[in-house]
This record gives sequence, structure tokens and C-alpha cells, in this order.
Amino acid sequence: MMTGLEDLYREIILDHYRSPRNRGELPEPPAHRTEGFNPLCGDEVVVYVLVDAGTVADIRIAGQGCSISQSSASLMSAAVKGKSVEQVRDLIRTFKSMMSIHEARLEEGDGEDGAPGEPVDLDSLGELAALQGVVKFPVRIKCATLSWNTLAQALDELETAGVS
Amino acid sequence: MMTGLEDLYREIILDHYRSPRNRGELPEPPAHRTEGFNPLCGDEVVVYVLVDAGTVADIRIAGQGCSISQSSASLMSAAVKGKSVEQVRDLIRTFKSMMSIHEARLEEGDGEDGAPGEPVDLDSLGELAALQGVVKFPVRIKCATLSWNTLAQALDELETAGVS
Amino acid sequence: MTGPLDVAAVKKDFPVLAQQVHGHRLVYLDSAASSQHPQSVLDAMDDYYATTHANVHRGVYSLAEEADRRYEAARLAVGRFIGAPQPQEEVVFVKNATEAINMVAATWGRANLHPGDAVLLTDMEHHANLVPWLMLAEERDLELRWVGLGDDYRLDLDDLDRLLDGVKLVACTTMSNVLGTVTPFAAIAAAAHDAGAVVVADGAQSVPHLATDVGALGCDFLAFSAHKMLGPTGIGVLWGKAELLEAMPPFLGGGGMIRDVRRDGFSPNVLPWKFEAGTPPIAEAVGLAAAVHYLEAIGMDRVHGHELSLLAYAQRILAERFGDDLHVFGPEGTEDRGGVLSLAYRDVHPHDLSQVLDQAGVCVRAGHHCAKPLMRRLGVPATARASLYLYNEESDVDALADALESAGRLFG
Amino acid sequence: MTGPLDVAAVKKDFPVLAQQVHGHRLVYLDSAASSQHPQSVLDAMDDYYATTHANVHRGVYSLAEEADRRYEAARLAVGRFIGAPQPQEEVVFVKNATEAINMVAATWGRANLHPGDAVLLTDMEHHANLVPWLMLAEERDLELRWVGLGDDYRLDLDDLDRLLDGVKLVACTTMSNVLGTVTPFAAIAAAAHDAGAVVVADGAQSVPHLATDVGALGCDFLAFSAHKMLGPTGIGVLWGKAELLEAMPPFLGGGGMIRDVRRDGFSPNVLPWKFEAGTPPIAEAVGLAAAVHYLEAIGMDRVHGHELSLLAYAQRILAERFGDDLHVFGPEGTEDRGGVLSLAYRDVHPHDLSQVLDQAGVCVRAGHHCAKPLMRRLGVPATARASLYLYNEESDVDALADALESAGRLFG
Ligand SMILES: Cc1ncc(COP(=O)(O)O)c(C=O)c1O
Ligand SMILES: Cc1ncc(COP(=O)(O)O)c(C=O)c1O
Repeated sequence: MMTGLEDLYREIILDHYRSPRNRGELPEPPAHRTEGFNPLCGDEVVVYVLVDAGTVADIRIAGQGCSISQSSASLMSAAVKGKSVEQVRDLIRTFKSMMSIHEARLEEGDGEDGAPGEPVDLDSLGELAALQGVVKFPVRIKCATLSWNTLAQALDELETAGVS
Repeated sequence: MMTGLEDLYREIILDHYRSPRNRGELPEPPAHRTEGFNPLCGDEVVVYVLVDAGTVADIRIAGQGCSISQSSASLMSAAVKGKSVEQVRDLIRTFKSMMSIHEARLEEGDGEDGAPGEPVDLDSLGELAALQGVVKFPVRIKCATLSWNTLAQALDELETAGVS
Repeated sequence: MTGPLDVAAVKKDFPVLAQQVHGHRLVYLDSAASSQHPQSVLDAMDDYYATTHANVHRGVYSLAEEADRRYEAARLAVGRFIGAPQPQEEVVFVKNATEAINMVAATWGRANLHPGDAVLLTDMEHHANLVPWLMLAEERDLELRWVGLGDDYRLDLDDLDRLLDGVKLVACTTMSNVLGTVTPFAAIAAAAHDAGAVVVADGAQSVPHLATDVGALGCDFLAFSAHKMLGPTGIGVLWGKAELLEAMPPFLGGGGMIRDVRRDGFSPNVLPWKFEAGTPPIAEAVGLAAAVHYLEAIGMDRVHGHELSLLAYAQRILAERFGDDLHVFGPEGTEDRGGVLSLAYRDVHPHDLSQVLDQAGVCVRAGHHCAKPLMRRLGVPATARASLYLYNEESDVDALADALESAGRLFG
Repeated sequence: MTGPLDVAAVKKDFPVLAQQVHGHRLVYLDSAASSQHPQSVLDAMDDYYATTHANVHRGVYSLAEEADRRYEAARLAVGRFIGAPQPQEEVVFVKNATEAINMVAATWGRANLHPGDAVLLTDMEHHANLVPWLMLAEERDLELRWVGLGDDYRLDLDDLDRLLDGVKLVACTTMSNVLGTVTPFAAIAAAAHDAGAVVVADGAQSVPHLATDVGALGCDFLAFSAHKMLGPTGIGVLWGKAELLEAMPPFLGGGGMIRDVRRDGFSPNVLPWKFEAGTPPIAEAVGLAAAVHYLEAIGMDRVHGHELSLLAYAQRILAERFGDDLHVFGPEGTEDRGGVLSLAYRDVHPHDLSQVLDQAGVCVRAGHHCAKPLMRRLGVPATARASLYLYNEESDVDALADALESAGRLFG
């Protein structure tokens, strides 16, 4: 592999890209469907989430995207299934803070040595920590967070609808 | 006088500026009134022209402006009074071609050595030739031509109205 | 950041000031129209073009990523310079202050102003903060109201409460480009908000010269241009409160401002890109950020302090040397004041004055300064305006006075 | 102006191409997004800032006069480059091609298009030539019609006469930024005029690469951007026929575009300033003129010839090395074609492709290229697009092919 890319394309990421978990659709209702776009590149993700008794009972991912957005969605689906909505929200928060570039870095940094905005407990992320290399490739961060933002929106919509 | 300015502020120009000829208004009708603006600097000129039997029987100039626009208007009023509309149109054309900067000069020139677009018979301009130094100061050309454009517009309006 | 400004050092940073004009050193007194540029601003743009240019927002490769980083970093730098609470969303790059105000009129205005609604302007506004509202007023049949000008060249606020009654939008300059008057913007904005109006600040003249904090100003929108604050041409800024920007329809349509486009419609992108259609002024943003850094390194309080002390010097020297022959359209003294001196000298027309001054290398602007309604109020078609910035010094004022004297002799 | 292009000499003129990226020489294949800049363009802007910057249109002093002269000279240079019959009136400087098209929609469009009127677009358009019409269609309840795309990646004109029947405006690209297809614009424009329609040309891709003559194109308006033709960011051009521009209402309101302003209204300035509100992109116009001079010195026919021979080389090499693993979305061969290669390589996502290519210093653009409707028509969310310009050479194509091979190995 060419130098530099190994941080981005970890084996685990390529594995989830080649064999995505929880790919497909869920009947709605009872599932809830939310679409997400990355306006910069055209990637689209569709998240089907089934919340039952405050728990993400099932989740499926459809749509198209690059290895990063697809593997991130796949890793996410595996990580959230069976967790309570509250736990899922925590996980989204942790994941997004791993992905956030600190503003100071954007302004002063050289694009290579940035640190995330807040300390993140990588252990709590399990396999998801494999995505941390994405932070070194700022343009790809939106790929990695697309499914997470879409899931967050789905949960918000469900909350507004009084389902969770 | 400071160097360079003597071409612009010839004695005859300062004289017409200090003692403008044909300043004032004419009753309309029978006179025709046309306003001109220099949008870049706010100068305004009002030309009252009385055309009788194809001749500019009388003319008056009102409005405000710099020494160049005022003296040009004054010189113009003296030059056109008593002339046929056709002669006046010729004079306007000659004057404006003295004032025109050749496009090539705008693009390539150094702002100092330009020649007018077409050869102009300066003799036919009489006292008006005193204004030729204005061409060396391109921004002031619009000052010098303001009253002339306004007069041309007045004659057009009269023609459209079938008066001349 | 205390202590006086080291003008000699500052001047060295500005290559243009080494020019000779008609055999004289350049005395540039037209910064209110457009300022000059320190070498660091030119270098920042050259470096951008020579090492990292690429289109932004869409590129994965390193060059594009770095272009993106510099462009977005410029947004943060500008946001911090004006105290924007959410710079990443609220700072929109436009082509100039004029476009910024037109954008508010065409988006917030068209969405929120309906026939009969009232808009409050002032007698001091630049055409950039007039014509967009005149256009909208005609299109939407709006009522325009006007804060008048007092004989002290300040806004006459006696009637403000009555004028504000029922007003939907107030658009007001923070500093007059003709009179140098710094308006009591925060007080006007507070009263306007109490009356339920949205408030647009035309900051084109104050942002380059005074420390700016959008919170302290109390505006909902702030418009300004880079080229008046040591930055390049081709870029300006609209700052707006995020919740207002969110709710506004987009302005121009095209690449970068969309989330999705189908044959039968489109959905807009998130802030701030929703308002940045097409390839933005990337190098210009980089140049503007360098200008902001230059100003911050000196400190805006020091910049303003320097201008006020020069202004006081100019007021004194001009009064001493010309007495009643010279009139300055603007508040006396230095209170509520920036370094702008609009002059009437005997009855010499401003055009002639500027022409004669140019022969001595002194650059002043002659004309209506894009404020024709104000000119009518002042009863003159034009003024000759000398305006000061951080690179000016007392000898520049002396050169102005000397040149005025020559003009007096010529048009005696 | 005959004989092949001396690419080695050209490359030396572009400082950015001396860059190293990840230890490799920079192979810039993204000129369709934005081109790079010869030193002469940067020098022209630096010289402008360092010797003559001042605001234009209003200054009497020498510096301002010279700024004005350079700005208006740029207008003439641009006008001549596109064969404008009246460059001094017809060339309007805007911020980018996107603004140019929005301006036509907001002025000519709002003045002339009424509910039920039909506008004809094509399936190949960039969002810049779609969203403004979608916005206007929604505002005015217009009917949008579409020229379809043939399987040969050319416009399908079989139905043109029927589509044109009753159409008021046709907006069409001269060259697709995704497919590289050069459209039969002159024929479309002639048919459109016969049907009584006004014709807008999106020339963003063709003006930088093909000799342009607005008379030969037969358009009524032409939009393009400087940054795709060796010029700076922050400036674009709208060319329009003088009689149409004359009749149009103004776009943005502000300084420079007025003849007079009163409290109760304003009257617009003459062409072209009527459409240039606020301080224009002065340095950028100077830079654009330098870019035009650079292109003219080489000759547009030579530029285009060079690109076509590189394109042919790329088509051959890619077919030889990748066969069916690689698909090019665009017409085969070099007829009606510019140097744009939109690629699909096995099922490697364009983002990943571009990322891997970047490691070898090869810059290609991944994404929908602001043409989402076209992407849907092609049945892909994105492509990886390599685009050629005068500074590219065969070794760049080889580097692209080598890097594609590495990507193939990684995503095996
Ligand atoms: C065909 C086409 N039209 C319009 C545009 C818009 O150009 P700009 O982003 O400079 O406004 C582009 C470039 O992105 C283009 O390729
Ligand atoms: C008070 C004020 N507002 C707005 C503007 C418009 O700025 P620009 O021409 O850069 O759009 C100016 C400058 O001319 C100004 O002085």
C-alpha cells in the first residue's frame, strides 16, 4: 500500500466496505427511514431504524458511497444494534468528537498533526476506533460522519414524533 | 502653475469658468429643457435650447459642475448660438471625436501619449480647441462632454417631437 | 497593544507608498474608497496561487484539501475579527459589501417584507445601503422612512421612537463614508429590536478602522468589504445571525449551495455554503485573512487611536491655515468620529481640487461618494474627501494643506 | 500560431507545477474545476497592487485614473478574446460564471418570463445553469423542458423542434464539464432563435479551451469564469448583446450602477456599469487580462489541438492498460470533444480512487461535478474526472494510469 494511506484504509475498514453488515431495508412502519446526503460528493445513505421500548432493536443501511462512508455505516450498524437510544446517542457524540477537527487546527495547523477537539475515550469505541485515521484526511470526515448524522436525525425525528 | 496642469487649465478655460457665457434659463415652451448627469461625480447640467426655423436661436446653461464641465458648456453655448441644427450636430461630432480616446490607447498606452480616434480639424473648433488638453486626463473627458451630450439629447428629443 | 503606532515601520510594509507621482512622494488620502495593501497580503495570495490553488469544497486530493483549509481558516479569522459567535456558519463570503446588502434584501427582505411594511434608513447611507432597499420598496410597495441628519452632522434621533413604530427592518451605517460620523449604532439597534425590527449594519467604513464586535453592535447582519481593510478586491463579507441565515431562502443558485438537485427542484446546502454559489473568491479570502492578521498584530485600538490623533492634527492645521475658506462636512473634534474629512474649499469645485492636488502627489476623492441623497441634504453636488488610515502621518496632512494652497492660487 | 505546443516551456511558466506532493511531482488533472496560473498572471496582479491600486470609476487623481485604465483595458481584452462586437458595453464583470447566469435569470428572466412560459435546458447542465432556472421556475411557475442525452453522450436533438415550440429561453452549455462533449451550440441557437427564444450559453468549460466567437456561437448571453482559464478566482464574465442588456432592469443595487439616486428612487447608469454594483474585482480583471494575453500568445487553436492529441493518447493508453475495467463517460474519439475524462474504474468509488491517486501526486476530481441530474442519468453517484489543459503532457497520463493500477491493487 502507498505510504500514508494505511491510516485511512485500515484492514477492518476495507473488510466492512467489502462485506457491509446490516445492509438493506426494513419495513416502515414499524421502522423509521431517514435519508442523508453528502452534498459535496453525492454520497447518499438511507438509515432504517427500528426503535422498540427505548432500544434500537434493528437497523439497516442502504444507499451508495465510498469505502469510508460505507464502512463507517456498517461499523455503526453493528455498534448500535441492541443498544438503548440513550447509549446510542452517547456513542454518536463520542464518535463525532473523535471526528471533529479542532478549530485552532483548521486555522493554524499544517493539516497533519491535528488533535481532536476534546479527549475521546477510544476504548469505548471498540472497532470504530479504526476510523480515527480519517481525521488526517479532513475531506473524508464528512464521509465517515454521514451515516452517524443521519442516524442522529432519525432519532430526533422519532423523538419529535413521540416514539422514543 | 504646477507642471502638467497648464494643458488642462488653459487661460481661456479658466476665463469661461469664472465668467460663464449664456448662463441661466429660458422659458419653456418655446425653449426645450434637457438635463444631463455625470453619474461618476454628481455634476449636473441643464441645457435650455430654443430652436427656430432649423436654427439654434438661443441657448442657456444651468446646473453645477467643475471648471471643465462649466467652461465646456460655456464655450459650447457661445459656439452653437445662431448655427443651424445641422451645423451644431457637425460641431458636436467634431468635438466628441477630439475628446474620444482611441481604444488601442486605452488598452496599450501609458496614459500620456494617446492620440484621438480620428483626425480632427482643430481649426474648425475655434476657441473650443482649448479643451483638447483634457484628453490627457481621461477622467475629465466626461466633464468636458457632459453639456455636449446633453445638447445632442435635446436635439434628438426635439427631432422626435417633430420640432426640428 | 498600547503605545503609539510606528508609522514609519508600517509604511515600509506597503509597497505602493514608495511610488512617486508627478515627481512627488505618493500621499494616499483615499482609504475610505479603497485602502492599500501590505506586502504580507500580496505574499499570502501569491503563495496560495503558487503552492496550493485548487477549487474548494469538493476535492479529495491534498492540494484541494489545503485550498479548502486555507479558505475555511480565512472564515474563522474573519469571524474572530468581528466577534462572530459561530464563525463557521455565520460568515458568508461575497464579492463586496454591496452584494452583502443586496443579498439580505433579496432573501430576508423578499421572504419577510410585504406591501405596506416599513423600512427605516438614514440620510447618511451609501448607495450600497440605499439602492437595494429602493429596488425592494418598488417591487414590494414598501414604505421607506428616514432618520434625518442634524446640523452637527450626526443622526437626529429625536424622532426615533416614532420612526421605529411598526418598522420591520432598519438598515444603517456604522460610520458615514462622507462625514466620518460614527453612528450610535448599538442604541439604534436596541431600540429597533424593541420595536421588533431586524437590523442591518453597513460596516464598510467602521470594520476597517474600529474594533468590531457584532454582539456589542447588536446588529442582525453586518456587511463589509476586504478592499477597504488592507485586503484584496473581489471579496466582501456578510455576517448574519445563524438563526436568521438558516431561515432565509438562498440567494444565487449554482454549485456548492445545494444539497441535492433534481430536474424538478433542489434543496439547499447548510450554512454558510447555502449562500456561496459557484467558485468562491478563494485567493481573496486568503488575502483577507492576511489583512486581518496584519490589523490584529497592530491592534485595532491602536489603529483607531492613530487615526484620531491625525484627525485632530488635520482639523487644527486646516483651521489655522485656511480659516473660513475651508469647510469640513463632519462633526467637530474627534468624538464619534473616524478619519474622514470631506472638504469644501472656497468655491473651487472638488474635481478641480482633486486634480490640482494630484499634481502634488496628494490623492483625495472628489464626487458624491455614492451618497447623493446626503449630498443634496448638505446642499453640495460633491466634496473633496481626504481619508486617513494607519499608514498616514502628519506630513501627509501638511502635504494636503500645501496642495490646497496651490489650488487656491490657481482658482483664486 | 501553428506547430505543436512546447509543453516543457509552458510548464516552466506555472510555479505550482514545480510542487512535490507526497514525494511525487504534481500531476494536475483538475483544470475543469479550476486551472493553475502562469507567473505572468500573478505578476500582473502584484504589479497592480504594488503600483496603482485605487478604487475605479470615480477618481480624478493619477493612481485612480491608471486603475481605471487597466480595469477598462481588461474589459476590452476579454471582449476581443470572445469576439464581442461592442466590448466596452457588452462585457460585464461579475464574480463567477454562476453569478453571470443568475444575473440573466434575475433580470432578463424576471422581466420577460411569466407563468406558463417554457424554458429549455439540457440533461448535461452544471448546477450553475440549472438552479437559477429552477428557482425562477418556482417563483414564476415556468415550464421546464429538457434536451435529453443520447447513449453516445451527446445531446439528443431529434426532438428539438418540438421542444423549442413556444419556448422563451434556452440555456445550454457549450461543453459538458463531466463528459467533455462539445455541444452543437450554434445549431441549437439558430433553431432557438427561429423559435423566437433568447439563448444563454454556459461557456465556463469551452471559453478556456476553444477559440470563442460570440457571433459564431449565436448566443445572446455568454457566461464564464476566469479561474478556469488561467485567471484568478473572484471574477467571471457575463457577455450579453447590447440591446438586450440595455432593456434589462439592473441586478444588484449600489454604487457605480446608478445615474442618480433620490430618496424616492434611482435611475440606472449606462452599460456596462449598470450591472456592476459596488467596487468591482479590479485586480482580478487585471489578472484575467494577463491570462487572456497568455492564451492569445499561444493561440487557442494550438491549445485545443494539444488537448485533443493528449486526449487521444489517454483514450488509447487507458483502453490498452485497463480494457473493460475502466469506463469513460464521454464520446469516443476526439470529435466534438474537449479534454475531460470522467472515469469509472471497476467498482472503486471515485472518492477512494481520487484519494489513492493523490498519494502518487495525481490530482483528479471525485464527485458529482455539480451535475446531479446528469449523474442520475448516467446511473452513478459520482465519477473520478481527469481533465487536461495546456500544461499537461503524456507523462501525466502515464502517471494517471500507474496510479489507477495501484488503486486496483488496493481495492482488489
Ligand atoms: C459547465 C460549467 N458551468 C458553470 C460552472 C460554474 O463556474 P463557477 O463555479 O466559476 O461559477 C462550471 C464550473 O464549475 C462549469 O463547469
Ligand atoms: C459606507 C459604505 N457602504 C458600502 C460601501 C460599498 O462597498 P463596496 O463598493 O466594496 O461594495 C462603501 C464603499 O464604497 C461605503 O463607504
